[in-house]
Amino acid sequence: MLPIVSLTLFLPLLGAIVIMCHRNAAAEKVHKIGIITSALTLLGAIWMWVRGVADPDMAGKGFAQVEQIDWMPSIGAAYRVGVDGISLPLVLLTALLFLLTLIYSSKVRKQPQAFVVLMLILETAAIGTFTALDAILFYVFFEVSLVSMYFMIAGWGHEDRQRAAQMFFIYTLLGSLPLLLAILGLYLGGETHTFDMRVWIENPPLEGGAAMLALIAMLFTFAVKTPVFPFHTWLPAAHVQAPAAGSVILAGVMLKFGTYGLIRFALQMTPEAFREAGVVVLIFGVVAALYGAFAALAQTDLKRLIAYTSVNHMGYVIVGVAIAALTLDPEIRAIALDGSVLQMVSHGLVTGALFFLVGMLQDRAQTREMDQFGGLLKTVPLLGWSFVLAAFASLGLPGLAHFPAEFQIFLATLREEPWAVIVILGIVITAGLYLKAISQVFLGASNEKWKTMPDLDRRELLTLGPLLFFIIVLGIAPSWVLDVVHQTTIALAF
Amino acid sequence: MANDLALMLPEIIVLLTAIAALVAEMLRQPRVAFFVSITGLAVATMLTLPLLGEQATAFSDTFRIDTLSIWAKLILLPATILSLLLVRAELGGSAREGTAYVLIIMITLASLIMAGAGDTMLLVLGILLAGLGSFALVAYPRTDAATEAAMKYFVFASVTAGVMIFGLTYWFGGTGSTLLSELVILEKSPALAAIGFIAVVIGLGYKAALVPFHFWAPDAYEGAPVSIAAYLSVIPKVGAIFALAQVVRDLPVESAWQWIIAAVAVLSMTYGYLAALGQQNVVRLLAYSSVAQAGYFLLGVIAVGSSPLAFESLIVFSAAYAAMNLGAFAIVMQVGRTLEAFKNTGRQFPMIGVAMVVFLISLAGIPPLAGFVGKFLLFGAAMEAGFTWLVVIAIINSVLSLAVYLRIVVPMYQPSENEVITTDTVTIPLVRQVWFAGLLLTVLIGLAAQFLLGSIS
Amino acid sequence: MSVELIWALITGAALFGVGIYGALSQTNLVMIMMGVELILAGALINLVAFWRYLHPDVAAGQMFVLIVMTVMALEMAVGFGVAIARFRSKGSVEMEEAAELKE
Amino acid sequence: MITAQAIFIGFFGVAAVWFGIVVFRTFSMVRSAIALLFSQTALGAMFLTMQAEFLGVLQIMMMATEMSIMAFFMVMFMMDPGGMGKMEMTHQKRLSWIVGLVSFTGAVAIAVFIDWGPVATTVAETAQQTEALGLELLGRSMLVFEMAGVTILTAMIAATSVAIPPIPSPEKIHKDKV
Amino acid sequence: MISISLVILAPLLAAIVILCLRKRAYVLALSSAVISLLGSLGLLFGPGVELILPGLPNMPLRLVATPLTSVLSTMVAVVSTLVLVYATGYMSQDKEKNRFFATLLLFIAAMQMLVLAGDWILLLSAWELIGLSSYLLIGFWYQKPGVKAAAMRAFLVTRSADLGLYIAVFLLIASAGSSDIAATLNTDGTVAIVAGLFLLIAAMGKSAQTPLHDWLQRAMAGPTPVSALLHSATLVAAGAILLIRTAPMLPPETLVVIGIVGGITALITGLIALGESDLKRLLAASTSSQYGLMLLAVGAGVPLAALLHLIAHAAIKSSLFLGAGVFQHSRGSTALKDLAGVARDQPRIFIGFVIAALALAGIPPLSGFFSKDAIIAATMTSSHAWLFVPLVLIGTVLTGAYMARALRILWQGNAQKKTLAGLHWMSAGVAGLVILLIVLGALFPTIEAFVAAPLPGNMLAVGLGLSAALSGLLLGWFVPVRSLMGPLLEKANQGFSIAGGFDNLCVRPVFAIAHACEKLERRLYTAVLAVGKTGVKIAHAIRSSDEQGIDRFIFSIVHRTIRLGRQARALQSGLIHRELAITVIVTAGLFVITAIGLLIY
Repeated sequence: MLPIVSLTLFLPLLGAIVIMCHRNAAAEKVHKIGIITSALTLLGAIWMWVRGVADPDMAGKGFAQVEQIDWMPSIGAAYRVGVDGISLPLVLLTALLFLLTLIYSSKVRKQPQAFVVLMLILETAAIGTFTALDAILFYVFFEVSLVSMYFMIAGWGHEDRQRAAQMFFIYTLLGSLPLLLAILGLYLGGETHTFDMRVWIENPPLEGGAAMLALIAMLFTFAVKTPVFPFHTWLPAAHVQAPAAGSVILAGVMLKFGTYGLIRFALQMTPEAFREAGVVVLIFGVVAALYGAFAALAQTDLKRLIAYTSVNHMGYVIVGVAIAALTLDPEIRAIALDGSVLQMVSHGLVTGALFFLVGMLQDRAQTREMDQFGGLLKTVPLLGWSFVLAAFASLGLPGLAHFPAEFQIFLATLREEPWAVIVILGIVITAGLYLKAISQVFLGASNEKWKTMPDLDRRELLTLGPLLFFIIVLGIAPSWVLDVVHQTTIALAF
Repeated sequence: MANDLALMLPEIIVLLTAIAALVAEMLRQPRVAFFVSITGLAVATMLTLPLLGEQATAFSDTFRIDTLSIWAKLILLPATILSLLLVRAELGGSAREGTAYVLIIMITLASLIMAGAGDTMLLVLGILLAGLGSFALVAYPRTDAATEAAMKYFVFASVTAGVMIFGLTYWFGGTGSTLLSELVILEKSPALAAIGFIAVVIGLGYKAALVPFHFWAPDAYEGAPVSIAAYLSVIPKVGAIFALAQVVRDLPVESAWQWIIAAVAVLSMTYGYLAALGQQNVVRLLAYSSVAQAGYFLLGVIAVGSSPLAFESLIVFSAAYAAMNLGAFAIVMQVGRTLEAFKNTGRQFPMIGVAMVVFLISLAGIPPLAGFVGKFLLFGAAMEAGFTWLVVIAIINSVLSLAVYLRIVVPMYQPSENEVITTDTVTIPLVRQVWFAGLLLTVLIGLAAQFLLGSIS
Repeated sequence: MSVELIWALITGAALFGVGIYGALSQTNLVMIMMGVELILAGALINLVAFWRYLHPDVAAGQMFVLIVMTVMALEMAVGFGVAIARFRSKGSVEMEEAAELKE
Repeated sequence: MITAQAIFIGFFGVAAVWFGIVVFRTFSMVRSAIALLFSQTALGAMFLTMQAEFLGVLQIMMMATEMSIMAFFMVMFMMDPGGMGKMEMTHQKRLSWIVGLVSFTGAVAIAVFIDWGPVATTVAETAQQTEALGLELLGRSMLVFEMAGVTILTAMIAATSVAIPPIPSPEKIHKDKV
Repeated sequence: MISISLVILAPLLAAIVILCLRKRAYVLALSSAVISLLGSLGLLFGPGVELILPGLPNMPLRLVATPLTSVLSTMVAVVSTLVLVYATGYMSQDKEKNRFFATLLLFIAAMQMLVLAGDWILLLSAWELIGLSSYLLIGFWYQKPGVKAAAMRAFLVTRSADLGLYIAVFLLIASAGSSDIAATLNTDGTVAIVAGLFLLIAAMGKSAQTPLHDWLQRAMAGPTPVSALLHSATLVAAGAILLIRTAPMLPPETLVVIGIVGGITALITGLIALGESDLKRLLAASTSSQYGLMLLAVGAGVPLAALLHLIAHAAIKSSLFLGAGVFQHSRGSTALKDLAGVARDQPRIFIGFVIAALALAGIPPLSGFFSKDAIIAATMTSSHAWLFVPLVLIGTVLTGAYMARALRILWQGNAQKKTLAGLHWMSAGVAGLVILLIVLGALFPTIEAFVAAPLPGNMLAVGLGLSAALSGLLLGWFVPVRSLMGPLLEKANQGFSIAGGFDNLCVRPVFAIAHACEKLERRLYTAVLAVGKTGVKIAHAIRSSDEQGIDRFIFSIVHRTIRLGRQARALQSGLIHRELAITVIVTAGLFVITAIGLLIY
């Protein structure tokens, strides 16, 4: 058996090393290497997908495609990677988004080498975070992504980037250290001292007060990362200052670390404590979803608006996970988790597309203020219609990516905690804010200033096309992803 | 006796190396002294390898050949070699440069002796020996700053050593022995054990630059040549920390020694980073950072006896610390002592930039670098010993530390107003080798920590 | 309990106290060194008293005394070395004048 | 019960402490050095009283040499060789005084309140003591002894290297020429 | 199987092909509509089919062809085909007709999906998709002033009401454990009441029932075929269709509410229509009113009556709209005062318009007569007849009145001859629909038999209905509207908006919350800081950082830490005795800690 997971995981790193070795390569060449590497990575991810998550030894339970090498056996840490139905879709998403981002960024001429190297390192870190089955390994990748993102924002961001980068860094580092504490707690709590996440999932090592403390630490970490109100303020700042590529990765991939961690760590490793605290988390999720939607409605900056809708969408995921923690009915749990995972994937696709579009708009107009635009649908129809499509996907229109996910989350919510279904108000508010944005930017009379704005070029189409395609495909036939997810979620038992 | 000598062979080789270097210096052959030193230390390192796994004592229990002392050799001897390269690069060609080599090797010997001390007298002598050499090294340039630094260093050292010796007399009174292994007797009079232990903390704390015994450190590092500062911030510190671990091994828990260690750890971590936050001088900044890092070491010391991770964490972190701190100092040597000098270096010299960033984020404890693995183990050890609150404080300080280290990183990538290439930043071959080695080790210890861990247990 | 031991220990304590006072209050490097000498003298008397009245058959006690004496002598020696170097560069060994290195 | 030994200890102890105090109360370093010498000698006498003859003699001899060296240095570094100007050589006296007093009290408390266990009344003969010390030196404490030797060597190197006048480095000479 | 997929896929594929090819839009559109129509006819005459598609885990998507759904499907197909025929002419001059046809086809596909949906998820999807396509269609001329607001309004109102559908669907799935509509129809008890009420909310939104009727009139900003298709036969119909399909499950408690809502809507929107000064807006209000009547029928417990009226109304209102569209082309406006006499420009179209208007009013033998009859009869059988019957009758009178008024205004005035492009296409469309509305009445018994549901017959109802319709027509023709409505006219022109209507009740509060959130965002941590504002130092820290909100908090922590650092550095005085003193003092602290520790052990 080829170690596909590891190959996929380290391919980008290899590409980064290759680029670093070509010290004086031209920008085009550097970008070409980057794109080829990430394309190969995507192939690897697809191969992983084809192999599937059904582990013959475990009767569909647990993780498949596990690859393991001893790392620090004396403390029970090892290099362990593998996937299950929750992580595999995210890996695929990551690989796709990175490829597209690199294609989109192929115009970057400001230190292209460093940029591509950083992107590729980030890709390895992201895939690593999703595939790691060892807590230390997970933490390592988690933090590496943080550092690379810091340099990404600080190096290629907009006006006020240093401050935003610092903010991002302090916030998320402050957030991630409690996770370390929780990991240590889990490590020391278990009978056998190991960092194997599978063991922790199989037999949650902590119980009672200790489990609750560990859970609180983890919740804090993932709440900052996701982000949940009131820990979200780094997000708009970082997004507004980050380059388009950074925003796409940040929103499309890195926000998922929070919710993925929430499922993988909080839910699977301290299920009892999570059940006790579930209502609180649920309230946080509901508040985050509504708050994000309302806050987005009040924005005038297009990028900030999209950033805030991320708070909203990730709020739904939190709600889903909380419901999965609260419920005792495996069917509801499966529905809630299916919805949450699918929501992560679709959010990656949709928000990715939206950030790309805003980036393209900003490249053309050098502004993101919505009232500066108007009637762009006439001037740049392709860009405009792409935005409309992505926006409608984002507001949860059926037939587009978010609908099946949100549907399942809401359905599970109603079945478990009917009051929490007020979160559904969010979809109306997002509808309102997107329509407002569309009508301000794209509808109405054309603004003279932008008469000569060029429409999408080939590179941009190549970036957007696949995303829009998958947005529709996922909306019409979510089952090709959901089947994979469902295999895992239905087998969860705690 | 012969067996004892065999067990202490590395130390003996180190001593002989020093003497050979001294002879070469007396013959006015500093180059020879340098090469003799390097070779001798390398040989001593080689000769340590067969000892791995040995658990013994030499000379009637006065010296311990155990995990800590063997690994002290394996870490400190190569670190000394790297320091010697730095010293050669900075002081090479000056008068009496060979003396510096001799003193450095002697200090290393003292640190090794401390790390394996099984007897309070050896502890005293180790601190003294390390101190005596250090004053001379700090005063080496003979500038006002250097002599002032040496003088302060001396005053601090002699007072703390005096207090420590005075306190240790009570241990003798209580146990009737100078051996550390006899400290178990003090179970019945924990107050006596505690008093003696505070004295030890004062003595070793000064050597390891722990708050509140650290005041000499920033001044001494600033007054001394950078290479000497690099050396002093690593080798004697690790030796002293290991000595502390040797002491607490046999100390009864009732003496509340863990409380003292915890208090000092909190003070060191917090004060070190707080004070580092406002520094403009990179050497001072690193000095304070080394104060804080010493506090982190104590997380491992506190777990001695209650967690199997204690020794492992101490060893891994000291290896990591040696690599990254020497690397960072090497880069300071190359770039300059002020933050101003660091402006834009990241853009002009990408490799130096990358290396410095790696050292600094490793010092801050960000994975997957050496500093992370070390700190992770330290945290685990302290938590297993029941000091979760201490770990929480350490973690909060880690955030603070990041702000400290970012102070260097940020200007490195900030375009300076005048994009003049500072031509005086020339690559010095020896220094480059050192930071390159440091870089390699920092990354390798992070990724292949098992090599260390596996050999430790 | 023996009066001799107590008296000797009190003497040691007094010397220690005086030494600490000296080390903290003196402005001159050499005077500080004298304070340290007194601290160590206190340690010496403690050690000898402990040896004599508690562990007369432990030769290590006497050994420790020898070591402390060595420490005293060596610290003096190097202390004077440092003092000379300082004197050469600055012309004084006053501690108050040595405050160039600070924040 | 107060024995002759106790009286002697008390007497020499008071002397040692008194001279110790005098060290910091004179205004001349030479006088300070001499006071210190007396203090240390009183200490040596105490050793003799406590039947540690070898140590006592050693103490007196070593301190005599050491203090005379110190006196030389006094002359070298003194600002006011005669001590006539009554110049102030102290600072933060109040704090130092408190700290000194507290240290003293603490140490006395330790001496008084700690249960030191049974007291030995007799000790071995001087010759046997010395023999035992010799065996200790070359037996159990061999390593300590050797370390002390190494330390002395290092101290010599260190002291010499800081004390000898700085030689301008060859580079510097070269630079000066240019 | 094939026909059921043809019905939906044909328009969908055609839409995609049109978008890709960007030419021959109307050919493709028409042919796909015909194919779709054939498909639905196939369903109508073929056996019942159920197509199961993969969907969510354990919740597959289903398309079903039951008698009810295939009748509705046929209706949609027929109306849409004729509207497309009309649109071919209507849009012949528009540059963006590709987009128009594509969107329209998308809409048709979605509508067919809604009609044929056999499970809730698909129904919900279709429901929302027609919302989207109506948004796109209403906003088709997005550069015109007012259009984007209208489109937004339409989408937002319906989407808000859709929440009702979401919740109802969740409730039904949760209680039945399946997303199959047929399976959920067995629901009863409280769930059924609650779910029924939520379904009603959804239906009210889509069918523009009071108080959510406002958007429909504004939506007239779109092209006329759009109005004809969306706001008569399809989009608005969705609400009624939803209730008709779920009628078996609705408990009496819910039915009453439905009936009352329908009745009130019929009344209020009827009055609005009567007072309206714009032809298209009049028709739109009339649509609401007619759907109110349908809801009354559902509320009375005879969904079949509603179904019949739905079908009849589809044909009638489409032809009215299409006629209005021709008038609009002719005069370049839809305001009634501009349209005075337009009947004389387009006499043939006007004849069709008159027939349709009469049908709507309920004059035999046109289809509207039969369906309205059925509704009146239905309400008379209801246990709440005392409430429902008067409402229906008033609704019928109002219908007659506003149609008569419109006809009068169109007739009285001078002709302005003008040739219109694509008139024959438009006429064809109108003609088809008029023929349909004439013959439909005859088909009703067949439909009754096909759907296999009894319809209460009542001669009294026929009499009442007829007299109401006639009196309405007479009133409308002869009595000026001002004297007819009196003080109500003013209110009607404002759309009977209560307390500022939708804008004040919903939009403003939502934005207020949004701005409050934004403000909170900025204030939140200023407040947190204020709590901890213990001294001038911290206040200074706040002042010195000019950043707002939480960032300010973070940065003020940073500042405070740096200040602490500076203080820490100040300890490092460079004077060794001071430093030693600090050491001593801290060491004393260590002793204290040790003492405490010793005491504890």
